[in-house]
Amino acid sequence: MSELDQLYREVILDHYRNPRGHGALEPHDAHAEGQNPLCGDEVSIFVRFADDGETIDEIGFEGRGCAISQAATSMLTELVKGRKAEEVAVLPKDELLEEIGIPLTPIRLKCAILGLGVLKVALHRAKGTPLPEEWRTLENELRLADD
Amino acid sequence: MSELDQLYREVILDHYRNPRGHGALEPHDAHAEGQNPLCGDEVSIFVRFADDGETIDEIGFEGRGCAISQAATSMLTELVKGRKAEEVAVLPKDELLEEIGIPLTPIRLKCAILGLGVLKVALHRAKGTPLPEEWRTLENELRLADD
Amino acid sequence: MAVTPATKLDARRLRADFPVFDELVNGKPVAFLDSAASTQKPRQVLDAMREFYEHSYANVHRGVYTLAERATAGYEGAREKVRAYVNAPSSREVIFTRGATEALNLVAYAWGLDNLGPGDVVVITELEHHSNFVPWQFIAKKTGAEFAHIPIDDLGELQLDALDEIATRGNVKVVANNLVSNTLGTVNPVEKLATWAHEQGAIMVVDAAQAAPHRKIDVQALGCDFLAFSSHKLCGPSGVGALWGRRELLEEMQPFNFGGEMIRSVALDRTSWNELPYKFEAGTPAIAEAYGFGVAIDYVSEIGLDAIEAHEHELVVQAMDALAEIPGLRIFGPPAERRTGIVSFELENVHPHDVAQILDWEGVAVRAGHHCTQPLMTRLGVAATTRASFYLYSLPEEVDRLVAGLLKVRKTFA
Amino acid sequence: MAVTPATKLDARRLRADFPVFDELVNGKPVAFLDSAASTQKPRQVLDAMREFYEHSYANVHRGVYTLAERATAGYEGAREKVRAYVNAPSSREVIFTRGATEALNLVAYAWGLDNLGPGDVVVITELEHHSNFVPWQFIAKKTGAEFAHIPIDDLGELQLDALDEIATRGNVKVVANNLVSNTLGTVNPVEKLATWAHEQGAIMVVDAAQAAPHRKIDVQALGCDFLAFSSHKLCGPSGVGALWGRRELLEEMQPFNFGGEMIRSVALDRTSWNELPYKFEAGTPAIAEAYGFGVAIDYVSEIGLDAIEAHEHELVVQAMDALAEIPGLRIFGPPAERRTGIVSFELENVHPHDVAQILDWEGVAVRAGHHCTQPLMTRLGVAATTRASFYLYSLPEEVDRLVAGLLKVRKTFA
Ligand SMILES: Cc1ncc(COP(=O)(O)O)c(C=O)c1O
Ligand SMILES: Cc1ncc(COP(=O)(O)O)c(C=O)c1O
Repeated sequence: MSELDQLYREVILDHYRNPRGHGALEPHDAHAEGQNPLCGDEVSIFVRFADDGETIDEIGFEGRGCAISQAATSMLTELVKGRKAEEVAVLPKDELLEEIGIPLTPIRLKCAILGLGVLKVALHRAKGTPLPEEWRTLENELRLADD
Repeated sequence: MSELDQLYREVILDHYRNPRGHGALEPHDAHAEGQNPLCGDEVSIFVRFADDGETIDEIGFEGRGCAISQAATSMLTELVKGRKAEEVAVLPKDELLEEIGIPLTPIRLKCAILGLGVLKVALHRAKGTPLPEEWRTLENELRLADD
Repeated sequence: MAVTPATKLDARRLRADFPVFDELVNGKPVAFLDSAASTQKPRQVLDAMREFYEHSYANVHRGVYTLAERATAGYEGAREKVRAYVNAPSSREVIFTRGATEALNLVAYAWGLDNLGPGDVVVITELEHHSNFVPWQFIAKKTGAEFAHIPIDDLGELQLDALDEIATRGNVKVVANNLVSNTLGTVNPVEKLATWAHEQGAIMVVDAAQAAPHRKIDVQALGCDFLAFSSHKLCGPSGVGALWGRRELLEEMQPFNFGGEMIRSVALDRTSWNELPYKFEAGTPAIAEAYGFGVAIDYVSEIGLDAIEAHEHELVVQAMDALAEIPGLRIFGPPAERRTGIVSFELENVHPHDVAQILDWEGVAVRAGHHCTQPLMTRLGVAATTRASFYLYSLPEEVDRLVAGLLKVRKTFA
Repeated sequence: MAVTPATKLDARRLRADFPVFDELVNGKPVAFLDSAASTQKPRQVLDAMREFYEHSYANVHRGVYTLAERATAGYEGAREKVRAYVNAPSSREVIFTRGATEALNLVAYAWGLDNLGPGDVVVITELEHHSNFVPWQFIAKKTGAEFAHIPIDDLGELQLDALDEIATRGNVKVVANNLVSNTLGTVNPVEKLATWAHEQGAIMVVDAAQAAPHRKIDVQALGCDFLAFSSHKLCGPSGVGALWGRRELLEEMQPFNFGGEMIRSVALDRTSWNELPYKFEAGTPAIAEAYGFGVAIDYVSEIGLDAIEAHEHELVVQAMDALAEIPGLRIFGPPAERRTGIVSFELENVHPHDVAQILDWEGVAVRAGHHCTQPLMTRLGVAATTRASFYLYSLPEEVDRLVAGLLKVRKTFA
């Protein structure tokens, strides 16, 4: 599996070591935290909107945990910056998984989508819209709603 | 298995249909009752000693249940009549089982030895001696001690 | 039953799947008429479990490595199969247990201990299996709730007239009933009971141990709140079964067993629970057995539950007709139209254990006893019955052998 | 360990018994170093279970016919094997459960609910597995008893000095401890604790899940009152385990689960319990699994527990020596002399799940996580560790592959 290995090193490790958008944003327009009890991964995400109140102008995160969870959250910040909150709130997880690019077993999948789940909770909370069913399940598993 | 079948019919059924020593004895010198919860078999045994206070002079039983339990108890009364209480109190169960003569699976074995267990309890009680360990276990299983 | 299955099952062909039928018992091929106690297992299930142990076995959950991922996928795949089998809304509502008994205890403890008290009424029926009777009797006593039963009539059918009176005794909080009686084969009016239970504000607990292997189950159509059944009565391995429960109820409940996998976090002073269904699956589960259970569900589903039901119905009609001809034989329970493939009977002046013993010498395996339904035995006025029960692999000539055997018993004891 | 086994085991030869070792994971033969979570199964066990299902399967107890007799004999034969394996006085004291977890819950519920109350103290240790921790925490809370723990030192060894203080807190009623820690491999001083427990008038509950597969167990020599372990960690099938309990205690206890087989008589108003051990085995048990458990006990016993212990000791010495050379790697727990074949460690700056993931790509299966010992993790100041664990089939070159894999992990994350 040396290709996979390669990818792990190159894509994931780069983001793991040099997370983009690292750090809390104060003040912020949207915020949420989440944990993956399995790995003990923790992610906290902060969003600031542009003047239109819709576009994600700045996004920052803090966290700790396995390389997958932290790297995926870092990649996520790149993926969503400049996009509309409405659009990101329903972003299919496959879009992020494609970006990550390595095959993930169900157990590691949860690490990978932790950040996305937290971001969705943050956006839906800020907009007062309900989290879609699929993520409500994850909300429980990943403790997305815990503050 | 037609030999077994034969035996079932001949030995067991004869005792089942025409139980020897059937009926309660009043007055009596020793008495006990027992049940086999498995088949719902019930046996109640009464003993009268000869003048020496040792020899089983008369023995009677009442009961209901499967053919094995009732026939075995009937055979038992024939086996022990005229013998000393002391001796019968330690009678090995194999002696009775030989008499019965058909192979018994563990589950039917309990039917077969119910009467013997009840008789032992009656004799030990009358003599004030403790029931041997092996039978104490059965005492529980077969509810020998219930009055 | 007005069921016309798409495809009739071919029991003779299916038997080839069951290695046990090559077995001779007392020199005769075994006529296994005790499937209500536990069924035999097809090669498909045994092969799949073996495969699983040889290529995909490890402890489930939390394992990052390949074997653990495979094992987890197999185990969770089985959960999805159980969900589909009973048409549950979500596989998170499916909990693996040792069997129906543990499933029912789980509900009695984890729901009952916190929701019952003096003034409340727990309602069971006179024909419950001990597994859906004694746990409720215990929890009712422990919590001070009243323990009431729905009586049956002489054919073994529930007397629903009694419900009004029962409702006057307090707050009815639980109604527990088997969908099919393991002793009489009666198909019970669970939908009606569920409606009544909900009118009372009670939960409806269904013991489907004898139903799930033999007829289509739809928990949503039944309208129940919990439903329990076992793998071993459904061509699957022993040691596993399932509880389905309504999510809202499961989420409110405390866990039953405590240990590995069912917690979210443990500290010396405080512990919080994992999400459903793991909250209720403490410790290493019956991993390969759950997997085998799933394969058994596939096996049975492929044959088709309508076909199984129709096949058993034919056999029970044949059996009841033939048994009715035997002098001194009394059949318990309702007519064939209102029962599954189960017939309990007594033969005048012969103890059921003697019946079963002599039948065994003829290679016919039936069960004798109270079938874990002592209150029902009391109601029927007997200590025990002899019971024959059928499954997808049962043949008409096995019924003939049963009848011939019984005639021999009669002759022996004449 | 000064054990000189009569015959040294030949792991390479034994591996031929385990079909899974023919398996390639990610193109490489699997180095299965997660036996503490669950072991692989030898052909002997799988063959025997298959045989059992094909020739001797039926529901156990009460059945009069031949298949039921065979099944019962197989099931009860396994009980006797468990008895002999732990040197229990009587097989009536051996109860089959789903595993160690259920066994410990049984004691916590069935003994604890009736014997604990305010003023009483339940004592566990800081290195308990959740299965011997959370049930006691729950029952202590439910009954108002105090929940106290014996702390450990930095090497993970119990600080028995704390006992005096604990004794001042109330009536010590239960002491519960694992004989071997599943995270650290520590062999705990259970005999001493049992003596102390009895001085306090308490019962001693031993979790032998990690001990029974790896070293000789003698419940009489340990002086304990209850002992629990699982089949699946001992070359046997999943879904079954055993509880041994002292007869006097078991006899006084109420049952835990209720249902078929565990009752003597049931009536609408009153129910009485069956004798030991059936009182505690409600419902259809894990029949074929218990039988397979017995065969696994035979398998392990024939190899010899002294030989197994010595073999694992060699591997753990090799592993600890090699791991100590890896920069940034920290091993938890006591020196090899005071542990079984388990090594937990952390690698600086690399999350254990990433370690396990990369090792899996090398075909090395290890476990990463809290190993169901969160209080211990808290004490060690980590969220998770990586754990390698050995069994009778483990090879020195698998330790080499672990070490090579870890060097690769370090390079990847450098
Ligand atoms: C020390 C210890 N106790 C208890 C258990 C629980 O065993 P099981 O999951 O088989 O019930 C385990 C295994 O996970 C263990 O390692
Ligand atoms: C109606 C009914 N309920 C419950 C059970 C208990 O099932 P198990 O013994 O598999 O737990 C049975 C089977 O014995 C049954 O027939």
